[in-house]
Amino acid sequence: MKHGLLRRLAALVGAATLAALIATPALAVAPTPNKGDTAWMLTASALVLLMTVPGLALFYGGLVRTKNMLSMLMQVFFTVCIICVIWVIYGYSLAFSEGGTFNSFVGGLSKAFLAGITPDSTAETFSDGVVIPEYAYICFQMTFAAITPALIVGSMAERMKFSAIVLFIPLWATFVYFPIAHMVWYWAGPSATVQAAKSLASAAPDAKAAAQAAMDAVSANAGLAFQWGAIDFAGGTVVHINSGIAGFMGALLVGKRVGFGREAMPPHSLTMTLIGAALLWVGWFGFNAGSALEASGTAALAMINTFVATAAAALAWMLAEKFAKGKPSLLGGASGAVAGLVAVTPASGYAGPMGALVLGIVAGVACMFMCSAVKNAMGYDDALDVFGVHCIGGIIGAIGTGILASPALGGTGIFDYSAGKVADYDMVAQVITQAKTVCLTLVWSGVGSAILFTVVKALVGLRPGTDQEREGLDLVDHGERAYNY
Amino acid sequence: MKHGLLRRLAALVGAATLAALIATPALAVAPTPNKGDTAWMLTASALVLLMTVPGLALFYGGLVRTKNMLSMLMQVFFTVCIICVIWVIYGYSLAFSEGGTFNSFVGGLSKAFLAGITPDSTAETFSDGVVIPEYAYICFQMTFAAITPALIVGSMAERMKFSAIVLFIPLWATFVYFPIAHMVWYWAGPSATVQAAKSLASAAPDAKAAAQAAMDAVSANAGLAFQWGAIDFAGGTVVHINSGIAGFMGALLVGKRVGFGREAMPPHSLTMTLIGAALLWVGWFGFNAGSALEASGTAALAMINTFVATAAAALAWMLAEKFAKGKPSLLGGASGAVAGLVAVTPASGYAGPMGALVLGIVAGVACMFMCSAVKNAMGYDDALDVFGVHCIGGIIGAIGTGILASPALGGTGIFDYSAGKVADYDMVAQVITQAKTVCLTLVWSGVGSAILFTVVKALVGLRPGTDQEREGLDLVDHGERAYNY
Amino acid sequence: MKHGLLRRLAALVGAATLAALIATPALAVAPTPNKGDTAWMLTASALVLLMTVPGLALFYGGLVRTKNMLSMLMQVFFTVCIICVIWVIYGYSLAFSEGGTFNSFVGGLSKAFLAGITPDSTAETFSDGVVIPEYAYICFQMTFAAITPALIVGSMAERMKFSAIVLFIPLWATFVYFPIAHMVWYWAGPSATVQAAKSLASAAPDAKAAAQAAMDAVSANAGLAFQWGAIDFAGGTVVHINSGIAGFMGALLVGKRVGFGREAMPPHSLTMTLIGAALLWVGWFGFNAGSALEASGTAALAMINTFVATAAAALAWMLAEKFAKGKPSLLGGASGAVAGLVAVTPASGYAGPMGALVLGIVAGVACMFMCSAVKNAMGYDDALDVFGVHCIGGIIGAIGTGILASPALGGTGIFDYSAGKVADYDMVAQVITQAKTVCLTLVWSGVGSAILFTVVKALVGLRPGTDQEREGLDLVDHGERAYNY
Amino acid sequence: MKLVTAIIKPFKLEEVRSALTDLGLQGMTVTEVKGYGRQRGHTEIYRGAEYVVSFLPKMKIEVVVPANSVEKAVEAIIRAARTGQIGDGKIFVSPVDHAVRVRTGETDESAI
Amino acid sequence: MKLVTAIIKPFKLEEVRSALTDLGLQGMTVTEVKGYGRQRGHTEIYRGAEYVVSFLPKMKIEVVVPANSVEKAVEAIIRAARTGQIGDGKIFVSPVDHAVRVRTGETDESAI
Amino acid sequence: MKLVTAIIKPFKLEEVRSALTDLGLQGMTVTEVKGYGRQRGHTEIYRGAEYVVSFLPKMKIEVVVPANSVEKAVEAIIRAARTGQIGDGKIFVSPVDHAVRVRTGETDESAI
Ligand SMILES: Nc1ncnc2c1ncn2[C@@H]1O[C@H](COP(=O)(O)OP(=O)(O)O)[C@@H](O)[C@H]1O
Ligand SMILES: Nc1ncnc2c1ncn2[C@@H]1O[C@H](COP(=O)(O)OP(=O)(O)O)[C@@H](O)[C@H]1O
Ligand SMILES: Nc1ncnc2c1ncn2[C@@H]1O[C@H](COP(=O)(O)OP(=O)(O)O)[C@@H](O)[C@H]1O
Repeated sequence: MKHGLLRRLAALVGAATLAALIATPALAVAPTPNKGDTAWMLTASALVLLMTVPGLALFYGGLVRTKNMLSMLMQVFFTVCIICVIWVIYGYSLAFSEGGTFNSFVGGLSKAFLAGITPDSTAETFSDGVVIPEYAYICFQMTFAAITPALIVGSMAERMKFSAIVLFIPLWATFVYFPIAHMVWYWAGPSATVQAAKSLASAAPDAKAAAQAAMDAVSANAGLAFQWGAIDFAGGTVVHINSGIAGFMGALLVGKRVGFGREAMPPHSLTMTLIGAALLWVGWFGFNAGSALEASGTAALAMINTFVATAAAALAWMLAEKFAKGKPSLLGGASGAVAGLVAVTPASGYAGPMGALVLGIVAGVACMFMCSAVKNAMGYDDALDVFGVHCIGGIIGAIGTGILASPALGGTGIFDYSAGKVADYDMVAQVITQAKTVCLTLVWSGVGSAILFTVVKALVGLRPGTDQEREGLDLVDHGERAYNY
Repeated sequence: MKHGLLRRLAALVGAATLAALIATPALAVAPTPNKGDTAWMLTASALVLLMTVPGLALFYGGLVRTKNMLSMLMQVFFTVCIICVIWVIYGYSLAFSEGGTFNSFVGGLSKAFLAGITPDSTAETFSDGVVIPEYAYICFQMTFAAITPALIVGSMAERMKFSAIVLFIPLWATFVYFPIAHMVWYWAGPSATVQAAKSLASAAPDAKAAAQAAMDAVSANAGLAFQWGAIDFAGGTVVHINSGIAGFMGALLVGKRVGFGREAMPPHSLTMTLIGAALLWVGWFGFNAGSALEASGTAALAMINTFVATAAAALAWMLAEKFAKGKPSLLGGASGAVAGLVAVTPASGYAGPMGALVLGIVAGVACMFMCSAVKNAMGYDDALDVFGVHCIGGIIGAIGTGILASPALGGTGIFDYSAGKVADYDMVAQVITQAKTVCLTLVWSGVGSAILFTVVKALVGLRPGTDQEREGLDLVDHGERAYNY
Repeated sequence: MKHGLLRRLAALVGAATLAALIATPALAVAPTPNKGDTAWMLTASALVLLMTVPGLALFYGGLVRTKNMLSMLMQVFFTVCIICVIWVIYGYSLAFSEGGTFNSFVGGLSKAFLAGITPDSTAETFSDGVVIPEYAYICFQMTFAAITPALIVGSMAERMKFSAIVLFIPLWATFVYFPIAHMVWYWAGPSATVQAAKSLASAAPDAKAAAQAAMDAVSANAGLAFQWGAIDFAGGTVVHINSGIAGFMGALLVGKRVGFGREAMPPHSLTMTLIGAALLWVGWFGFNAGSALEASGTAALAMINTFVATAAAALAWMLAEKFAKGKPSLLGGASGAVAGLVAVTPASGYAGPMGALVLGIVAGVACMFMCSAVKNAMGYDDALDVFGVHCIGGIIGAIGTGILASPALGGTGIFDYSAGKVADYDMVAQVITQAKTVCLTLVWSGVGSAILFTVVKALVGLRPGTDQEREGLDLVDHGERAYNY
Repeated sequence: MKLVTAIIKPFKLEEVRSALTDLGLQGMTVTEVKGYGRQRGHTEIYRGAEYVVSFLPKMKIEVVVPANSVEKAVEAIIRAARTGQIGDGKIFVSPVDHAVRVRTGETDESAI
Repeated sequence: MKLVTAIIKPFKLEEVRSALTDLGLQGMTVTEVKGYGRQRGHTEIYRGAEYVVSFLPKMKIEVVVPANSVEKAVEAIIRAARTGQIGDGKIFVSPVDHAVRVRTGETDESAI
Repeated sequence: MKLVTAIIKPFKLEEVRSALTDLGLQGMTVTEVKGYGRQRGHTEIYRGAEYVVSFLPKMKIEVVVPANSVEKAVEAIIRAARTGQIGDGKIFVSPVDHAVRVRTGETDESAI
């Protein structure tokens, strides 16, 4: 549950004293993890890996031609592996530690090599006094860092050299993902916030200024978008818009596939694509409900929203297809499901189930329109529709979250730690904040990705030769074939 | 854990007072969920989705011919999506809310659109004072509502139009599944039951009649079969007999596939079928052990039974095949596993592991006999043996549960809430109750399904043309192909 | 968490008294399971089944030729089924009950047929006073017993008769797996150990001798390798070395495949192999993190190590391949991942993440070298490299655990129950103990397997005829084909 | 000797095979092929992309027969393979100079 | 009548098909084949095992044409299928005695 | 020029290919086919359904050779493909009028 009410803290702090005091009974004792939370977070991490390999690998792999199947699997698999390694070396630290001067944009290196972390270390959740083992938190966030760049490779499918992927992925994670994750999700945590608010409220008149300064320091110890007050429950912005716009840049800079628009390029195995889509759905429960960081009612809310929005979006896409083209297709259903999953991601812990239903329907229809009409009109070759599904779906979700989080629409509103209760909801302000964060991500990731693709092109080139592309990346890049029936 | 001892409550209530008092220490405070339970229920829900997509979709899909693979996947996937949506709109309410006049048969609409439910709402488990977040309960039950109609489509595989499926599934869920689920599983819950029993026990002589009336009201606030005392731990009746007989009706009313009995129709990919069967097994732990609604010893019992019965049934089917046909087959093993899973479903929280072993062996051999000898003799075209495996396996399980729940056979017996302990076990009475419930389900679902198929036939027709059927439903219904190698 | 400090207990026992007393506040009350632990262990058991079917079945199946795909799936599936059955009949008892005279080598039959176990029975974890439902423990250990023999069949893939498998697997489980599991993992448990240590510490001078004898009895109530002090967190020795050497014997005794070295035998579906590898990874979290038996920080440590070592080994194998052969391959990546998983298995709860990183790199390179250069030089036909990956990877892991468990290298050290704290770490001694245990396993399993293969050969023969082998085991053994596209 | 090549609808294979064996023709070789002709194909749609698939699955049966059996064989195939609908296929007859049975080295008519 | 058999690179199929239909040739039959020739294959490596794969994927197009259309057909195929690089393939022309349309029983030139 | 068509057991492909290249025949085209003949098939059982599968996997090798190489080629194939067991396959020789190499336009013997 990510939220951003810190800037309103000072105003509310007086009234909040009592509530805060009740909520923090025993300040002296370090909290220990509840094993139910730990069990759920371990499970959630495993589920997110399942989403990526085999989930995403198959979803993507099924959509390419046989001769590139293996390269698709390899690109996703490689991405997961390299990210796991750099995550423990410096990624976690860049994303989730205090970053000093650049703290608004990126973390520091104090936790590089996971320095100082033991099985007894804990990480705070979104409830004051509730913690989970830090290793569990690192694992969970690692899987997010792994799937995000893996999403990108779908845009350049069937034509980007493996060596270019090998170079691009760690660069992108370093310069785009870790900063964006820090900007949107990093904050000082509930306990520091509640503490500072309490001190301020109970400060003697002559200590007010000092307490206020401490409060401000805590509020400022957060990523840029978090300070703005952006909310992104499970990564609509950080994961989907971020990867979607990067993929779009990749598709433009790498160029179209040989034969694009002239030769038929049907998916070689929609069976694999369906398996992948289903595993994405199953794993996404870890992604969304796990983002509660607790085995709580909020996690259950995220889960039901993930069921409902996905189903609604799949049905919406199929129905739209039925009207537009005469037949509902499995690929449509699977694509709709993913669009729904993407859109509900930022909203999953904030919207109510009926809100999720509406969100799913909108995402299903809009993404279907993007991936057929708009894409065909514009003529770019985003091979697996990373832009149309993840970027567009992510934007719908990010903005939609600002709307549907409203308690008036069945949402949960945003919790105000200083008041110890849900704050009044200002929908217009929140939607504007959401839009600002969307723009920040589009610009940072769009520009950053374009630069990185250009660098990689200069260093090793992006594409194989035409003959090699015709032969297929499986043989050319990896010397093996996906199938020898 | 479903049980039906309410009618015996009054008699036992005197002796039970003390136990009940001890078991309910703090009546004033609303219970909060244990996070371990919540963690397990979230996991279990994800597992049941895994069972269905991709599990069941692949198990079925592998068994059809290539040209119908995609239609099979689509029918299962569509079923899951449409049910998720109608479940939150009115399905949950029809199945699990108080139904007023028709409460014996179906619930009401008080929880339509999940009205009034928040992340803090809780649902009772089978232990007094133990609750889980209601959203978690809704998710878990949603997955049951989704897989049950999805099971049916296997019977009419390769020849039923998608438009007919689109119409049939929501109708069937509404008129057959929700009522049956209500009849077998709906009850007032442990806390009301224990409360009423306590009031009755401690009532002053002049208040006895009123207390008795209250007790009777609680007992009557349950579905028909629940009032009878039927036990069905995880849905042998509600899920398997229910869908199995519906599938049988479908196979009869839709008619045989073109070429049935003349052309070879071998499974196009037993690899997919095995993947599906394995995922069914894995996911079924969520289904069975999740039905305990707690992360308890009973859940662990359900899990071990699910291991043992499945393994035993797979071995039994293979062995029977070895004797009958000379070779044990993978399809036999996989079919046996599913038969074992089906049979152990109602018994999983009641039987002991040795009981589960026996149950598995019986189910493996009996279902093998049904799917080869009997089916061939009768000549109906139940394409994927939904009747032979799910209906027959379900009946074996339902009756077997009445036998194996007996503590004398290593079972758990049935818990008596008023006495606060396991009741004396009357095997003959219980088997009769089980048989009654089987008959109720066979009639309700058999007749209901026949009517619904007839209605759908009248509205849109059930089958494509012969040429279209030959070309395959993938191209005809969905305009795409499962494989383009 | 398995460990072996019992022999040092007596010396330390004086200083330990206070700590032990604090750690055991309420001796009189039988501990009840924490539901968070139960939730995690249920999940972990499901994950380990997922590893085996479909995980391992697909990993192996993808590597054989089409005509043997189904036989591969069947052999793994059969193994799981038969082990589940014999595990509840006598396997659990042989592995995890007190064995009387032969207790150093194997357990007894007191728990045959799971006698006396109910949903309320508990099993101790590695923390004094922390228990889980015994059924959950039995399920978890059952899945280990199932996957271990299933690993072996890869060595003799494509040429061993199904009837020989049917005979060999239960024999091997009985005479090799159950004893080795007992030798390495069976012990009296934390509570008895702590109790005895406390009694000894507080014994009056005249009672010292008796208390010491009691302490010695507790220490001696453990398997041979456990008494030596070997540590094997999740089964590097018990599972991987054990099955790896058995597979090696099988490959030698069954002989080479017809056409080996002359005909091309490329994997028929690396897609399936990748799915399998990914599910192995996902499921392995249950395997390793589940071996903590609690939802604890140690479980989270095991999980992060399982992420890191696997990723590092996959990258290492690919990189080594890139240098040795010019191209990094998907099969290389997948093989490396499995090698990393194998190597980190014994170390997962002892090493730190940086230790796991190094361990993964070493395993990736070393196993790659074994499976190409060494195997080709020696010319044996270990069809799916069970020896090269599991035995070699397991040995690297077992020895590496002795090194990396050292707190000086970021490891956890070994907990000393009598002192109630982590003991001083003697790396040389520990490595020697690890090496002894490796040798014990190599000899017991190597010799035992050779004998059993010989017995099976005498009884039913190991191989089909040459023509049958050419036709493929699918048709010959099972009368069906994996694919009918 | 002649080679009779028939391109037929896949689901007619079994009937054609038994029609030929009824004639005493004991061997044949079958290939899965794709045919293009008057019979129209279908359109496949994958997200934004539509493909007109003009090649349809067919079975090619090749059977080498003594010259005097050609007529019978052709007639048998026609009878078994005809549905009367477009796309039923073609039969081509072409010359074969020699035939040899690999196993025995027998040649020509005794080889087939 | 003649049977024109062309073995071409797979991605040239669509171009060859339209070149032939432009000539008014309304039918053809296509088979996926593997070709061995001057064009060299590749090496596949699976763990310890290396395989030299010398057979490359090709498409075989078979079209029966009236004798007087052979030349045009051959030229059209060459034009459409040529990339100028090794492995472009071959065209073989061979005699056909008869042709029959299964659906109607029409024979020879009216059958194709 | 002649077309030599050999239908052989699949696992003999590699041996036949090297026997032919040893003769200096540098090209050939291979198709996976199903054969029906004296060699009996097998029965497959799927739950209640039994299917007799009478078609067995075979490889068809097509090689166009100069007329004077036919005999050598046939002998080489026989030598390489024979196992002496039923189902070893057949070799058919048929006439070819022309051959063209797509890449260069070379014709006839210089094209093959
Ligand atoms: N000239 C030809 N050469 C080779 N094959 C042909 C030719 N014409 C048709 N065919 C084959 O015959 C099949 C059926 O032809 P089509 O024109 O569709 O129907 P019909 O046989 O009823 O006239 C085609 O799919 C193709 O495989
Ligand atoms: N003598 C032949 N008989 C049959 N097919 C041949 C023959 N020679 C070549 N081919 C086929 O033609 C294809 C192309 O031949 P190749 O020698 O590689 O290149 P090119 O056609 O440019 O000379 C081969 O892959 C093979 O399928
Ligand atoms: N008359 C025929 N025309 C075409 N192919 C044939 C003919 N007879 C046999 N074949 C092919 O030759 C293969 C081997 O024939 P079969 O009778 O089984 O054994 P054998 O070659 O030892 O006599 C068959 O599977 C079939 O593909």
